[in-house]
Amino acid sequence: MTEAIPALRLEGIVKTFPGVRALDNVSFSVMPGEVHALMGENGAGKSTLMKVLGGIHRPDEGRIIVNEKPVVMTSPLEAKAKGIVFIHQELSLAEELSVAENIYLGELPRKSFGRVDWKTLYERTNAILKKLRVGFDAKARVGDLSIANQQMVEIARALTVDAKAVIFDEPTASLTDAEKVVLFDVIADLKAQGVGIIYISHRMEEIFRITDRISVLRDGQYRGTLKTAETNEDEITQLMIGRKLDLSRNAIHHELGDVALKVEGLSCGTFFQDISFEVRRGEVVGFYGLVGAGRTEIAETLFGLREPTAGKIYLEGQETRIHSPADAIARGISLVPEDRKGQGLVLGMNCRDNMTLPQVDDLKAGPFVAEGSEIAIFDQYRDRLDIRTPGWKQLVGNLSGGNQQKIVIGKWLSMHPSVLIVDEPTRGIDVGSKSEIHNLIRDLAAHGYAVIVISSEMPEVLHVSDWIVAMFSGRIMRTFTSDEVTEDNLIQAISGITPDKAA
Amino acid sequence: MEPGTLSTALKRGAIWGFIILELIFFSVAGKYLSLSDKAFMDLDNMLLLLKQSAPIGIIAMGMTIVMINRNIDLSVGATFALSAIVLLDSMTWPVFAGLGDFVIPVAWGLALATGLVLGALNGLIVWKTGVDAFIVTLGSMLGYRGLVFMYNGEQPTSHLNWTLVDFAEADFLGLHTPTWFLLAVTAAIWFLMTKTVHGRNAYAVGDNREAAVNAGIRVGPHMMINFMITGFLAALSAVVFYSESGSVNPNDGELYELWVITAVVLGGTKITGGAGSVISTFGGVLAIQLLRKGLVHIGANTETVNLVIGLILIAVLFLDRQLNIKGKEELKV
Amino acid sequence: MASLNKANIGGFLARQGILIAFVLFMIGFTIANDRFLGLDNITGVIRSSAILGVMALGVTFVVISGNLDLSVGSMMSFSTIVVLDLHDKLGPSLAIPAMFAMTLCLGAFIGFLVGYLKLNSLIVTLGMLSAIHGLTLIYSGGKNMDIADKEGTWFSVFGQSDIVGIPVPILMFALLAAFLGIVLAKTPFGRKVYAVGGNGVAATFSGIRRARVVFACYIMSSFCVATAGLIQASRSLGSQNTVGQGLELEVLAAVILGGASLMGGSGTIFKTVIGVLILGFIQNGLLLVGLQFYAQYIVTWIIIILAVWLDIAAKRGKLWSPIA
Amino acid sequence: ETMKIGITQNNVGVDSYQTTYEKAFIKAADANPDVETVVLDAGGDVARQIAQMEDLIQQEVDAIIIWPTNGEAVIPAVRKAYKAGIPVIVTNSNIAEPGFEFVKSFSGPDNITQGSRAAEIMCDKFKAMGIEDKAKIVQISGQPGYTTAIERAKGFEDRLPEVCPKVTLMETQPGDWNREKSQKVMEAFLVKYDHIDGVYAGDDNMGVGALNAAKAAGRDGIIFVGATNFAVGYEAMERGEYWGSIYQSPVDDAEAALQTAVDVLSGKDVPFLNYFDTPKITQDNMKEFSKPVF
Ligand SMILES: Nc1ncnc2c1ncn2[C@@H]1O[C@H](COP(=O)(O)OP(=O)(O)OP(=O)(O)O)[C@@H](O)[C@H]1O
Ligand SMILES: Nc1ncnc2c1ncn2[C@@H]1O[C@H](COP(=O)(O)OP(=O)(O)OP(=O)(O)O)[C@@H](O)[C@H]1O
Ligand SMILES: [Mg+2]
Ligand SMILES: [Mg+2]
Repeated sequence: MTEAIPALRLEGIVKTFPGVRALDNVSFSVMPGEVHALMGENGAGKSTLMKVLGGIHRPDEGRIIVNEKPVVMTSPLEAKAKGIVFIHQELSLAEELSVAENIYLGELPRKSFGRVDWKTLYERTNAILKKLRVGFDAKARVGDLSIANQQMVEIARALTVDAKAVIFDEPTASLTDAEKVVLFDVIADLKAQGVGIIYISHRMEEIFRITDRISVLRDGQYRGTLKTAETNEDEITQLMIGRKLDLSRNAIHHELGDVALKVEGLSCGTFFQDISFEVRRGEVVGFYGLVGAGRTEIAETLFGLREPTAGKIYLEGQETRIHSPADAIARGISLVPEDRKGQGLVLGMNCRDNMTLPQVDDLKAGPFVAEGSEIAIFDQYRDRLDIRTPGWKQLVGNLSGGNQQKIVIGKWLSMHPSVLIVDEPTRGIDVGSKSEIHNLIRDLAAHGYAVIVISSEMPEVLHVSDWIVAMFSGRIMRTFTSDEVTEDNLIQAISGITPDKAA
Repeated sequence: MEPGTLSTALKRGAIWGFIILELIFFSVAGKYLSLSDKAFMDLDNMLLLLKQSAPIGIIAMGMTIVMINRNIDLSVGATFALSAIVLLDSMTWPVFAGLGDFVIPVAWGLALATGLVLGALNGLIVWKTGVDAFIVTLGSMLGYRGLVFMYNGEQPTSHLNWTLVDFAEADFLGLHTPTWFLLAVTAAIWFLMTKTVHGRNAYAVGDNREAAVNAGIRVGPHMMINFMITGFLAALSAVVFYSESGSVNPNDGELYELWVITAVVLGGTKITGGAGSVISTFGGVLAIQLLRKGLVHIGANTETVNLVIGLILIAVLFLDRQLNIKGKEELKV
Repeated sequence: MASLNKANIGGFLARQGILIAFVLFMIGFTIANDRFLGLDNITGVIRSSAILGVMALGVTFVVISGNLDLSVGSMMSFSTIVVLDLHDKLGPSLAIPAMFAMTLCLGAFIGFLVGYLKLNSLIVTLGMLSAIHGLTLIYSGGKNMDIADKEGTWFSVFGQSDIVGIPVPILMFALLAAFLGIVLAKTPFGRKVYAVGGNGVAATFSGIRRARVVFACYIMSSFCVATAGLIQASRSLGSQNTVGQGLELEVLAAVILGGASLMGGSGTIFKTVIGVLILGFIQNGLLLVGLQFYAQYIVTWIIIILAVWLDIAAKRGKLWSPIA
Repeated sequence: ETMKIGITQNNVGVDSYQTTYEKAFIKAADANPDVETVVLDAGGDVARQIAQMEDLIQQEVDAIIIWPTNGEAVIPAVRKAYKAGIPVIVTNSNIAEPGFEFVKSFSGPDNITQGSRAAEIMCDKFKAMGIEDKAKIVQISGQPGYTTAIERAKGFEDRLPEVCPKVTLMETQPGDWNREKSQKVMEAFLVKYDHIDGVYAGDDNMGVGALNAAKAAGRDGIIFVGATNFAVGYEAMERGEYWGSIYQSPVDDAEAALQTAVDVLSGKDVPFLNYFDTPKITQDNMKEFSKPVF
C-alpha cells in the first residue's frame, strides 16, 4: 500500500451556476483507508463538489486526479468506472423495481443474448443484505420499503463494486440508531479494505465518532482541513460559520395558556391507534419514535390529509372535523412537512411565491395578489431565518437543501398559527441554522403558540420539548416530562418496552 | 396474504376479464341484434380478429416500451405511412428492375430501415436536446407527415405485386401471415422486457430517470434504442399491412397513435412510466379490436362506436384507480 | 443593466429565440411576397387565427395546471353544431347561452374526472375526443348544420362584423386574452394554477384545493372553446360535424411554441398569443409564397422543436442535454 | 329467398352527402322485401375497410357494395371476395383499373366527366362575360388522396385548356372537403392575387367556404363553380352569389348502387360502368332542379 498517494485529489475546482458561485477554487484530497468528513453550512457547496467528483456536474475550472492521473469525469458511468461510488443525499431509487435490481442498477449481471443472470444477481444481493443485517430480501419491491430501508438499499450500492472511493452525502438523515450502527460498521469495513471515504453530515457526534480528518467549506470556499483527533466541535463550528455558537437552551420562562389542541382516541387504519394527548399554548411537545412509528401520519391526520377512522380532535375546546389542509389552515394549524421537495415546495416557483402560497387568498389588493405585502413577508422571514438567496426571484429549486427547508419553515411561520406542527424540521440543516430553528421553536412557544415537534434525532427532541411522547408501532408507549426523561428510558419506550410491561 | 395482493391480481387479470366480458356480451347481444347468421365467437371470426389486430398490435408493442420508458411516440402513424411509401415505391425503382420478385425483400429492408431511421431521429432529438418526448414526437408527427406528402404530393402511392399479396394473405397452421408477425413481435418484446438487461433498464429509466443516470445507465442511447424499436415496429406494421393492400394514401395511419396509446393504456401500462407489461398490451389490443368488431356486429353505427370507445377508455381508467385506492385513510393528495 | 458578456447574449438569444425566429420569418416572407405585410393580410391572418387563439387561451390554463386537453377540437365542433342547430329552433339570443351551458357541462365533466377523480388527463381527454365526436354526430344525425336565413340574422356579428374597423373575432380574442392574461398573472387563482401545475402535492399541503383549481381550468377551457365555436358558427353560418377536427394538436402546438411546459407550472398567456400568431403567419406566409400546405407541417415541426429546445437550453445554461 | 347485401362505406358523418347516402340506402333496402343488408362504415380508414371486407366475406353475404377509401388499396380485399364467389359492386368512387377484373360493376357518378363539365360551365360563363382570353382562376381541391378529389381535379384540368385555352389556372390547394379550411385557403389566395375571376371547388361545401372569404374581403364578381350541389350551394345560387355546380344526388347514388347489386344477384346484365347522370346546374337552369336535401 502506497501511503503517500491520495486515493483521489481535487485541485482548484470552480463551479458557477447562474447567479451563484457554488465552488470557488476548492482543493481537497482523500487518502486510501481514510474517512474524510466534509462539513459546511447549508449551501456551502458540499453536494456540488461531490457532484463534480461523481461526474454529474462539469467543473468550470480545476482538475480531478485519481491515482496521480488527471481524469475528466464526463458522466456518472465514467466516475463509476474510475471506482468512485456516490451515495446520494436524495434517495435515488426506482421504486417499481426489486431491491436487487436497484442495488445493481446499471450493472446487472448478464448471460447470453443480453439476458439478466437472475441467479447471480440474487445471490450477490443477498450476501450484501446479510452484511447490512436488514429485514428484507433481494426480491422485495423497493417502493414497499420504509424510507430508512430504502436508504439502506442506497448504502448497499457502496458494497457492489471494488470502490476506490465512496461518497456518503448525508446518509444518516433518515436512519435509526440501530441502522446507523450498521452503516458505521460498513464504513469501518471499507476503510479496512483501503477505500477512501468522503462523509458528509451535519451531525457532529457522527463526525467525531467515525472520521479521521475534517475539511470545511464556507460559501463555496475551502477553509482548511483538521485532524479529527486534534480538534473539537467549537473549532469546526467556527470554521464553518465564522463565529462561536451558543448551544445552551434558551431558558425563557413563560406561562402556559389554555389547551389549544386535544386529541382523544384518534386512530387511522393501520397507521396509528388510540392516540390521546393535549397541547397547551406556550408548550412544545416532542414526538419521538423510530421511522415508521406513525408520527407523520398523526400530523397528516391533524392537518386534514387523512381521514381518521376513530377518535376526536378538539381545538380550543371545540370538537372539530378537519377534512382538508385548507380546513386545517383556516383553523390555525400549520404543518411543516417531512419531505420538503415533494410536499413542501414548488421547486419551479420563486422564493417569494412559495413563502406566501398558503395565504395567497388573503393577501389581496382588490381582485389581485398584493405583491408588495408578499415581498415584505418574504424579506421579514429571510432576515429572521437567515435564508441565503440572491433575492426573492430566485427559484427555490436552485437553493441548497437547508435553505429550502428554511423557506418551508418561513412559509408556515408567516401564517401565525395557533398550532404549529413541524415534522423533522432540521433534517439536513447545518448546525448554525439548526440552533436558530430550535431557538425559534422555543420562541414561538413563548409567544403563546402550541408546537408539536416530530423528530428522529434524540438530542433535538430532548433539547426543545417541554414534554415528550414516545411512540412505537402506531401507539403511544409513554409520555415523559422533561424532568423524568433520560436517553435510556426514551430508547426503551420507542423500542416497545415500557417499564410496566417490562416489569 | 399480503394486503394488496388481491387488487394486484385483479389489476393484472383485469384486461383478460374485460375481454371475456366483451365476448359474452357480444355473443349474447349478437344473437338478438345481429343480422349475421354466424355466431360472434365463431373460430374464423376470432382468427380474423387476430389478423385485424396486427397493424395496431405490432405498433403497440413498441409503444409499450417507450411508455414504460416514460416517453411517448406520437409519430408512429406518420412513420407507418412513410415506411409504407418506401415499401411500395421502391419496388418500382429502376435500380431494382432486374431483381424480379427478389425486389420484395429489398423493399422490405428499405421500409424497415426507414422506420429505424425515423425512430432514431426522434430518439436522437430527445436524447441530445432534452426536449420532452411528447413535444418531440408531436413535432415529428407533423414533420413526417409533411415528408409523406412531399414524396408524392397528394396522390396515393401504389404498387400491386401479386406475389407479395399472396404471401401476405397466406395462412400457415390456420393463422394468417399478419397474425404470425403479431405473435412473433409480442414474444420478442416480451423476452426483451422481462429477460434482458436492456428491458429491466427500461423500467428503471421510466421509474426514476435521475436514478438511472446516477447509476451509470446511458439513458440517452437507451431511450434512442427504444425509439428505434418503435420506429422499426411501425415500419414492420406497414410492411405487413401494405404488402397485402398495395396502396397508401398520404393520410393513412392518421390517429393510429391514439388507437395504439389507447390499447397500451387499456393493457395497464402507466402513462407515468416504470410499469407495464407486454402481455397486457396484447390484451389491450385484443380488447379494442373486439370492442370495435363487436359493436359493429350488434349493429351500432359509427357515432355510437366513437362514443362508447371514448367512454370505455375513461371507465377503465376509473376502475384502475379504484383498484389502487387503499382505503379512506389514504393520503389525500 | 447587466454587462453584455457572451453568456448573456447567448442567454438572451435563447430566451427570445422564438421571437427572433418569428421576426426572421416575417422578414423572409415580406421579401418573398410584398403583400405579406399588407394591412389586409395581417388583419386577415389574425382574424382567421382568432378561433385557434381563443381555444389556446383556455388550453394554456389547463397546461400550466399540469394537464392536457386533447378534446378541444371535438368540443369546438360540438359547440358550433349545437349553436347553429339551436339558432333556428330558439333564436340566437337563447341559442348562445344554451350552447355555452352545454359546452360548459362537457368541460365540467372532464374537470370532474381529472380534478376530483384524479384520472390522467391525456387519457381522459383522448377518450372525450372520441366520445364528443360521437355525441356531435348523434346530435346532428351526421348532417351539415346550416342557418336557414343567412342574410337576416344578427348572429353573424361575432364572425363577420367590424367594430371601429377591427373585426369582431380579433376584438373578442384580444379582450379574452387580456382578461385571462391578468387572471393568470395577477390573481390568487392564477398563482394557484401555477402552484398546482408546479407541484400538486405541495400545493395541497399549502391548503390549495387542487381539484377545484383543475376543475376551474377545464371550465375555462370549455368556455374558450364555446367562444371559439360561436365565432366559427357566426363566421360561416353553417358547418360540418368535423369543423374542429385536428385543432387540438394545432392548439397544443401553439401553446408549446409559446413556451408553456407540458410538465405544468410554466407558461403565460402573452407567450401563447405569440405562439398562435407564429403559427398563423407561417401558415399564411407559406401559402403566399406558393408552397404546398404540407411545407407548413415540416416548418412547424422544426420550429416547435427549436423553440422548446432553446427555451430549456437557456434554463439549464447548456445547449445540449446533460444526459449521457 | 332474400338477398343479403353488405356495404362498407367510406366515412359516414364527415359530410352530409355520405350521411344522406347511408339513410337513402337503408331506406331503399327496407323498401325491398327481398333484400337484407349489413351496413358498415370504414370511417375513412383503409385498414378498417379491408377488415370489413373480410368480415363480410366471413359472414357469407350474397353481394358486397364498397365505397372505397382508397381505390387501389382495397383491390386485394376485393379479389378475396371475388375468390370467395361474392360479387362486388363499387359505388360512388371507382377502384383502380387492376381491380376491374374482380368487380361486377361500378355504380356512381363519373367524376372525370364532372370535372370536365365544371370546366365547361366556367368557360361558358367567361365567354358570356367576354373574358375568356384573360381570365385567371384558382382551384380548391378535395381531401388529398381521395379518388373523387383526384378525378375531379384531373377532369377539370384536362378539359379547361380544350375549351378555354387562354384561361390560366394559377394555383391549386386542397380544402379537405372542409368549408373552414377552404375559407382559409381562399383568404390567402385573395391576398396573393389581386385579380381572381373564377374559383373551382371540388364540392359546394368548399365552394361556399371560398365564397364566404371573398364576401368578407369585399371582392365581388368572382365566378364560383363547384361540384356535388349541396343545399348551401343551391341557396347561394339563388342569391346570385354562386354561379354553378354539378347536380349529384346521394339518394340517386345510393339507390343506383343497391339496384345494381340486386340486378347482379338476379342475373341481369349490368354494364360495367354504370354511371348515373350528374347534370350541370347553374343559376340559369336551377329552377329545373329541386333543392338538395343535404
Ligand atoms: N443546479 C443548480 N442551479 C443553481 N444553483 C445551484 C444548483 N445546485 C446548487 N446550487 C447552489 O450552489 C450552492 C451550493 O449548493 P450545495 O447543494 O452544494 O450545498 P450543500 O453544501 O450540499 O448544502 P446542504 O447542506 O444544504 O445540502 C447553493 O447556493 C445552491 O443554491
Ligand atoms: N413496512 C412498510 N411498508 C411500506 N411503507 C412503510 C413501511 N413502514 C413505513 N412505511 C412508510 O414509510 C414512511 C415513514 O413512516 P412514518 O411516516 O409512519 O414514520 P414516522 O413515525 O413518521 O417516522 P419518520 O417521520 O421518521 O419517517 C411512511 O410513509 C410509511 O407509510
Ligand atoms: Mg447537500
Ligand atoms: Mg415521518
